Amino acid sequence: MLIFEISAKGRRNHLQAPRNAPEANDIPAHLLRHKAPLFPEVSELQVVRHYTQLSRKNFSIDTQFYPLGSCTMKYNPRGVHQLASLEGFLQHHPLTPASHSQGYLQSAYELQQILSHITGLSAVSLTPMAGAQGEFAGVAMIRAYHLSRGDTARTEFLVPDAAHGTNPATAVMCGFRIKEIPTDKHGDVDLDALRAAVGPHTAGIMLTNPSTLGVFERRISDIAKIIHEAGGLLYYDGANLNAILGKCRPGDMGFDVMHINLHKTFATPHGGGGPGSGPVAANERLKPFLPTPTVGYDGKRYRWLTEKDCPQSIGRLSAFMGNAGIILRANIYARLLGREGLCRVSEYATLNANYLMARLQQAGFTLAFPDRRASHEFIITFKKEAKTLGVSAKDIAKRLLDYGVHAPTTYFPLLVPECFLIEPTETESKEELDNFVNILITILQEAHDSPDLVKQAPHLLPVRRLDDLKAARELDLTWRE
Amino acid sequence: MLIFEISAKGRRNHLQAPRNAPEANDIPAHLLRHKAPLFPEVSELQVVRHYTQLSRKNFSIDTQFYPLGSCTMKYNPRGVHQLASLEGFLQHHPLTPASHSQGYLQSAYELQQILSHITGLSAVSLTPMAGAQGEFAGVAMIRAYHLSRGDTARTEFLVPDAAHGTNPATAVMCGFRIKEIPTDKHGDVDLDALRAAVGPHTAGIMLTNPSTLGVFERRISDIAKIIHEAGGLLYYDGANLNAILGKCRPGDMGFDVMHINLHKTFATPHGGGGPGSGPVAANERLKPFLPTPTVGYDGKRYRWLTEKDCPQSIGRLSAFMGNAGIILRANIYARLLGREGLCRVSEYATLNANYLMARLQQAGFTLAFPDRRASHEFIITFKKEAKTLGVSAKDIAKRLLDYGVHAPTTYFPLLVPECFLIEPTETESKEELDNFVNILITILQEAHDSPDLVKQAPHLLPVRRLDDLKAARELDLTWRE
Amino acid sequence: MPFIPHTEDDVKAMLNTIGVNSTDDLFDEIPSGLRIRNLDALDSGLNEMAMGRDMKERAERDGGLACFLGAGAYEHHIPAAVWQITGRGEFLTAYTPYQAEASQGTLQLLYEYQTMMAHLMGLEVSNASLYDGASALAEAVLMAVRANTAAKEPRILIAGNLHPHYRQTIEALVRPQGIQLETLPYNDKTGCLEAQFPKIENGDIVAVVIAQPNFFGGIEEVDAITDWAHQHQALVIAVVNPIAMALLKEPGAWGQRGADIVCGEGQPLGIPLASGGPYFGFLCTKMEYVRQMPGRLIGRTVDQEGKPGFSLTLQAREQHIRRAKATSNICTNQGLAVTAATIYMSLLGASGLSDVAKASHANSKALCTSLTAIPGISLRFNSPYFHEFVIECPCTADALILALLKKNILAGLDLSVLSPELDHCLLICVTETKTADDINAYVQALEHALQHIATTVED
Amino acid sequence: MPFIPHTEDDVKAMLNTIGVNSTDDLFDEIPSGLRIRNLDALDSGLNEMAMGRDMKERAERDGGLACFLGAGAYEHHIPAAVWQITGRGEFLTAYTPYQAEASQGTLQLLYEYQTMMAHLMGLEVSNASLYDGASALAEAVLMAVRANTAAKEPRILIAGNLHPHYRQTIEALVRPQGIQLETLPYNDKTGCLEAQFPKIENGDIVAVVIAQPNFFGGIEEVDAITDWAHQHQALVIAVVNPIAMALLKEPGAWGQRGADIVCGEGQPLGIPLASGGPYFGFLCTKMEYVRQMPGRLIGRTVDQEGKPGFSLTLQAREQHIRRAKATSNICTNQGLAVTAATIYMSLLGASGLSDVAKASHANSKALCTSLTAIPGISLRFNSPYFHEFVIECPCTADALILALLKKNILAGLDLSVLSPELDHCLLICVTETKTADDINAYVQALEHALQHIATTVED
Ligand SMILES: Cc1ncc(COP(=O)(O)O)c(C=O)c1O
Ligand SMILES: Cc1ncc(COP(=O)(O)O)c(C=O)c1O
Repeated sequence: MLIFEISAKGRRNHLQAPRNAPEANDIPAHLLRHKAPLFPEVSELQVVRHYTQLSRKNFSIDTQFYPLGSCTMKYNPRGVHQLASLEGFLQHHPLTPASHSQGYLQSAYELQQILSHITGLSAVSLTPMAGAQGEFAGVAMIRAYHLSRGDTARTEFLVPDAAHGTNPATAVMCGFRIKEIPTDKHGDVDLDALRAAVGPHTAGIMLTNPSTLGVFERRISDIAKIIHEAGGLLYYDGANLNAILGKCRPGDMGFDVMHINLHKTFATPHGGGGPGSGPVAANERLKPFLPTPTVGYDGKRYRWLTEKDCPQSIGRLSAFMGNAGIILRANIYARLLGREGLCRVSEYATLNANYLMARLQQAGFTLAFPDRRASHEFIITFKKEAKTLGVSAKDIAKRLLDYGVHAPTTYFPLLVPECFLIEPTETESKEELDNFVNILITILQEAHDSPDLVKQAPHLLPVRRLDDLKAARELDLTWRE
Repeated sequence: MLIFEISAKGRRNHLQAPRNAPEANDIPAHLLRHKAPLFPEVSELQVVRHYTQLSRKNFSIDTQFYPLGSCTMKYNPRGVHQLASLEGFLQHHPLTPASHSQGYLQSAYELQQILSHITGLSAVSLTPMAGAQGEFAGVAMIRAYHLSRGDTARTEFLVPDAAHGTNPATAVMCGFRIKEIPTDKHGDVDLDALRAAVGPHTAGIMLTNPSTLGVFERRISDIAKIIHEAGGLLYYDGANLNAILGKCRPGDMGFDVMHINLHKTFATPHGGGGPGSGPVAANERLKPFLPTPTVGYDGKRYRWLTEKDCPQSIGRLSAFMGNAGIILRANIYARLLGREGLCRVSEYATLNANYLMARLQQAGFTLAFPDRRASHEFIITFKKEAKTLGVSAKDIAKRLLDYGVHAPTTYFPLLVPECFLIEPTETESKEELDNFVNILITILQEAHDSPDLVKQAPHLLPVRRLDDLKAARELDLTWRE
Repeated sequence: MPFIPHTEDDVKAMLNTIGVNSTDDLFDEIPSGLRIRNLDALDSGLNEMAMGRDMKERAERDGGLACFLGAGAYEHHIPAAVWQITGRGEFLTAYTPYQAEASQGTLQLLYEYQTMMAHLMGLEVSNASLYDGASALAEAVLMAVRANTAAKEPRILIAGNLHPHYRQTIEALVRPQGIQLETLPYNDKTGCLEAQFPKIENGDIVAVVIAQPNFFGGIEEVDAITDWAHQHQALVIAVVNPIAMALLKEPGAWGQRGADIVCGEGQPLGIPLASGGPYFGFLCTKMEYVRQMPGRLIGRTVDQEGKPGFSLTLQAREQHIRRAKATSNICTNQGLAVTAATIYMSLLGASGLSDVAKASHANSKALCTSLTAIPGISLRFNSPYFHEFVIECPCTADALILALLKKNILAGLDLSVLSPELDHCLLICVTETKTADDINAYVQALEHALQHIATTVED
Repeated sequence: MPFIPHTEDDVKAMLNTIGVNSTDDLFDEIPSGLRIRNLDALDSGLNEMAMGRDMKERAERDGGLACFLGAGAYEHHIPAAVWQITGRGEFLTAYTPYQAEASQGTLQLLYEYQTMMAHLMGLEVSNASLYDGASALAEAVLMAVRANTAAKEPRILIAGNLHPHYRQTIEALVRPQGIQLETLPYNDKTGCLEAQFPKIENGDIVAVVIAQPNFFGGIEEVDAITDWAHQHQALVIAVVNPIAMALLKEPGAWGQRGADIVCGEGQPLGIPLASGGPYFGFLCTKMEYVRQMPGRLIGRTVDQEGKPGFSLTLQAREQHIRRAKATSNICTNQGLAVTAATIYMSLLGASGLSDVAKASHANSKALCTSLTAIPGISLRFNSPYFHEFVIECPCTADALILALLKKNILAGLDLSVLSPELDHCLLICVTETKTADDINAYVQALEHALQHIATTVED
């Protein structure tokens, strides 16, 4: 039932509205609204009950194992949430003078320092609001860098075919043409193709390492050399940073600029779609171009640095200063873990992924890269099952839901057919992983014994499989009376 | 799965424990513990997931219609919960000097005043921790009153057979013998029997009005007269106060003392079993005997009144001053509603009950008291269905769960066979009531068409019907390795 | 209308169905002489926003003190997860789990609570909570009277160093049933019970009530007392701090046979101080006494398909079944606080709880050492203690408390509440929440206050 | 280990299954020259208790001001239910609803949000959120460029009284694609757009961007501007405050044909100020442009049994399907803030929202009237305004802000940020959260400050 369907004309919830609000007689009538918007008219209990019940139709980290590859669905600490929600932080207006913002500014500054250290890059701007905006910032900085040197010929960006969709989309938003670089059969970038692709038009390359294929790009230093020698710069998509915290650093690999997904590596909750936060980190060369504002510290007081302080900045990416609440959360998370805890993240995330990979391989599942180590994630493919049993990766994903675990990422990266990208994260226990293996084994058996059971899944969720075609063809995007 | 079953030896959640706690070398070894208690060893995510998942196995006001008679399961305002949970209130130690407790003391004092006004009784103590303790306080006060006058012969308490179980149990805890008073066929107290029962041994009577039969005791003034003339006092069980807020007052009816269930009438959440709060209100005669502490006000400052101020007090009922957080909540709730809102409570609670009763009667259900108005609740009986179809009130209750509504109170009061005591409360909408009627009609149809469906219910809950006999015979009260 | 969903049309339709003209008609069975028409002496309602302003001001007035006061309510760190989960609507707004199938969440949680609490106390059974520590003790006393069939008279011996409010509470709650409460004296030097026990005969005494730690924080020689009580066919009722039990010997292991009934205040296990409640009382016992227990008990059983499930059990002990013959009148208990405590104990684990106890104790040692180094300040009792101790000061404790309040420090409890002779005595508690800086601040504030008081006296 | 559940035995067993000796071996594909061994430049971790102390101190440093500052972020009363429900784990810790069947909660909520937002704006379609108001405007501009096939060149006319940060944001976000941004001037007396529009030819301009209210709180003559733009085949992009839309004419009703794209900052709808985020940007449009929309869209459909359900739709617009050809690179959006806003709108209802707008407006009138009665203070712009206005002072706005901060009042925004000539101008916002006392306190503090400044200048 929709909230509109439990609405009744004339029902009013006076407790939440101001009393006796006078009419706005001073505003000319032709500027006023004449018809109230169609909002539900519901009591507070109805609202609470409706949305509480709705929430129960979601899978979430707090209720399920959620091994969604590339998304780093780890435990979102409740303590972090509570402390970032302290009244003093919530009521703080973004344009409050710095004298009355030292608490927040200090937290932001510390996070800049932590991220700089973790990434091996010298400066950080926290303002991008998600990974994709961080990518935009980084690529726009590369663009600004070339232009600042009068180098206007660099109109192409290289993107491996395994890249996340945001990568090519971002480069296009920054005005670049895309050149796709193929992947070799071990999951590494095809170096010959790369060499063939670079040239005076090359503005740069966007790369994830470990890549979205779940493997570490071993020849990253060679790639950096090829790009740099061609006059291009390297952008690092930091969505997979969870894999390498304290093990190696993008700055050392030769990357010039990168973003970090705080809503992945730094355990901030994903909120059913967001918010995230995608701080961008740069080396000395690109530092002048960082988006504003950033936070400076003179040893005594923290303050905002804006366009005046950073004249070469690519500018401002949002009205205020990014998703401040997420930045606070990341600060708290990082300082709770500290240096030891941050190193443990990648260690146990990698342990979990490799263990799960080994167990699945032993159970007869097909790995996409059986000769490689898993990073914090890895890929299995149901190509064989799709062919022999007519059961697709999607079917198996849906059936997993019936067993109360969220499906891994399916059909991404696009180069591996019928694939699952599986990322268990460090916060899941061995028992949880073993349980997942057992479920997958059961489903595989079902796929043999009663394939329809799998193909018709899910059976136990609030809805059966949805008609996406109808959704797109007969667009129903808002409820009308 | 029990939390103990996801435990693993040696798992530690260091984030919540103090670091580097030194051994307590100064305490002699023979006074120390030698074996750690069997607690689960689980990660924070495991705890969060386990208890989040567990919570989802409950019905609750926030998720379901919950017409549990005598329990007043109405909306528990989220705003009240939030404001009572303000840091300043939570960190306030109960023994803090009054100078630093004015916020809480003022709130308690105000509530005393509000309750006094609503009940028509002159003084209030908030200390009882639930209805039953309020009953204890009231009956103990009556006892103290008689003793203070040297009247030691009053060893009997009268309790109508319709009374809640806490009433007789309380009177016994206060050292009285119980005389049960029967109910006449209209649901009123049998006055002849009452007259026959009173005498010089009568300490008092415990009465609920409206009674647990869902009807208003019309001859309450006669009853008061009979008791008072016999030298007894009247105790009012305020569990049903929701029915009469702003319509009539126990003090005016002739009651000398009463308790109020804040967790019912004042919308404080019931928490899966508590906490509640059962303030006791008394007239001038019994006021000196109120339990301590109470809150006094000299026009400038609030302060605790203790034994010193109230030498005749029955004393202290708990270590501190009652369920302070519930008292705060009741204060906030009462002041949100104000005089208008409090009157509306009984009005709409009664409207809902009478509407539901009328609809069910029209749909062919059997009312226990068809000639009476419903108070805020009413009784239907499935005596007929039990006989003709072999389907009991319990079966129907369980089947209701399958339809996603909580069952009404079953088999209480004990005098009406196969009964439902139904209390919709004022915060439920007409739509919700209509839905409930439709479900009951459906179930009645099922009881005719396929009685086993009903008798085997519930079918759609986390467990099927439980074996209570086994639970009692093969006691399993704690998990052992 | 706040919280009321009815539209005017609804009301009309509903009155129509009922067959009356107005809601007022629905109250026509109330004799007209008793009807009132309004509650106009009360204020009008506020909206949530205005109420928020008002309550925030009140909360601020009450907050902001560094708490060194214990005396039965203890400030400990509460993990954020505890109340975020406890506050979920499904826990918060459910009733007592009478409909077991629709309450498996609460029921399983309570079963887990019973398990942890029983293990913490070293006993076999725990109930699902009573109101608070003091009233739980009263119930324990009544239970002992029912359980100890060997006793001739309902006489109870109570440690003289029990929390005075606990003593008052049992007086109020058990006196009407004619139970005699007598005092077991404590030693003025140690603050602990006298090593010499009074002379009693077998069957003279129903039970002995011992507090561990006692009201002064002192640790009692529980083995000896327990064995002495048992030798005289008296039951042993232990009143304990549950955090202390992570460090001190658990009641089930006291003496040869262990304490028989254990109760206490559950607040330290994840419940905020909150002006004194809601907290919860716990009650544990040996299996042989389970049928004498008051309060709810949750049992594990199976459903009709053999799947494990949980339900209220031994309900025949309770008022809603047994009425006048019930073991107690308790009905509503403190379920939500128990929910929080269960999550707290799960998050801390046994080792975490023990770390809390040890850190609290170490902090109290640190403060005690610093304070007693101040000239004029001495430790009042020479016994081992747990996280709470008594100092004797050159001035009244009250004067010190007032002075430290000015520095936003809640210094402790003025023991003159207990007896006028103790008016120079201050009961101080330190938990793991206090840092070295906090402790230093206390010491300095106290030194400063003493100087000031000395000067004032000289003047 | 914080957040890591592994026991030593687990690790051993897992390494064994993998067939390596240590977790370090798992990183052996990283070239050794790139390996680092620690992060020792960082501090050690804190536990939650210590972190709580630290963050509470920080929060206190930042809190406690009475906020009269708006300028794009507005303090409104937020019902407690909003975040108590939004904070439920199932909303808080779910990912983007890719697996529709396991995400019906979030999906249905978003569909309800789309409905409410579209109705509030008077348009047919709303997406499921963008990052914030400013970046939403940039997306709106890019969308207009794709949608307006009549325009010859990507030229956009932008109201000069748009929030300067919005202007800066679109500069940064759309400039790389060669889009030209030009300014539509505003009148220095009214603060509103000039009544005389510039001369343009059909197809010269892709879109006109109008802010309602404008940055100064002024209310624009939107009908005339809209019709003028449409006459020249330009689209109209409205940047609006959603609370204002409960009172002011909705963009879908502007002029003859209504605005084409509406965007803005969703923060006023139940999202706390919180140092600037997370907020959310909303974006609505006419059905004809839906395929040019960036961001997630939720559609209602049916499952294989015909039961209604919800899923992400028109995904072919998005980067994860269309990659380089997507309508935007946006992936993660601001779902949780939208969850809060949806609950907020449901709780307030249309009439409640309109009451919020009216009460805010009346409060701002009250303050404005009192302030402009002070000698030396005048209203800078003479136009109707909504809940925010500009005063001109005899001293710099900065001096006043500093003076009022000492009284814990956040007085407003110093407009010298916009242009040096406005350095005596203060932008002030009053919402329904302020009482008559708050307003009086502001007036008195300002009077006092002016006197003080006058004296100081005299000295
Ligand atoms: C590899 C990769 N890159 C980039 C992104 C984009 O990040 P965001 O969703 O925060 O915009 C993601 C997130 O899904 C990702 O997995
Ligand atoms: C009529 C009646 N009296 C007394 C009580 C006892 O109140 P409490 O559960 O708060 O002890 C109840 C509660 O169930 C009740 O319904």
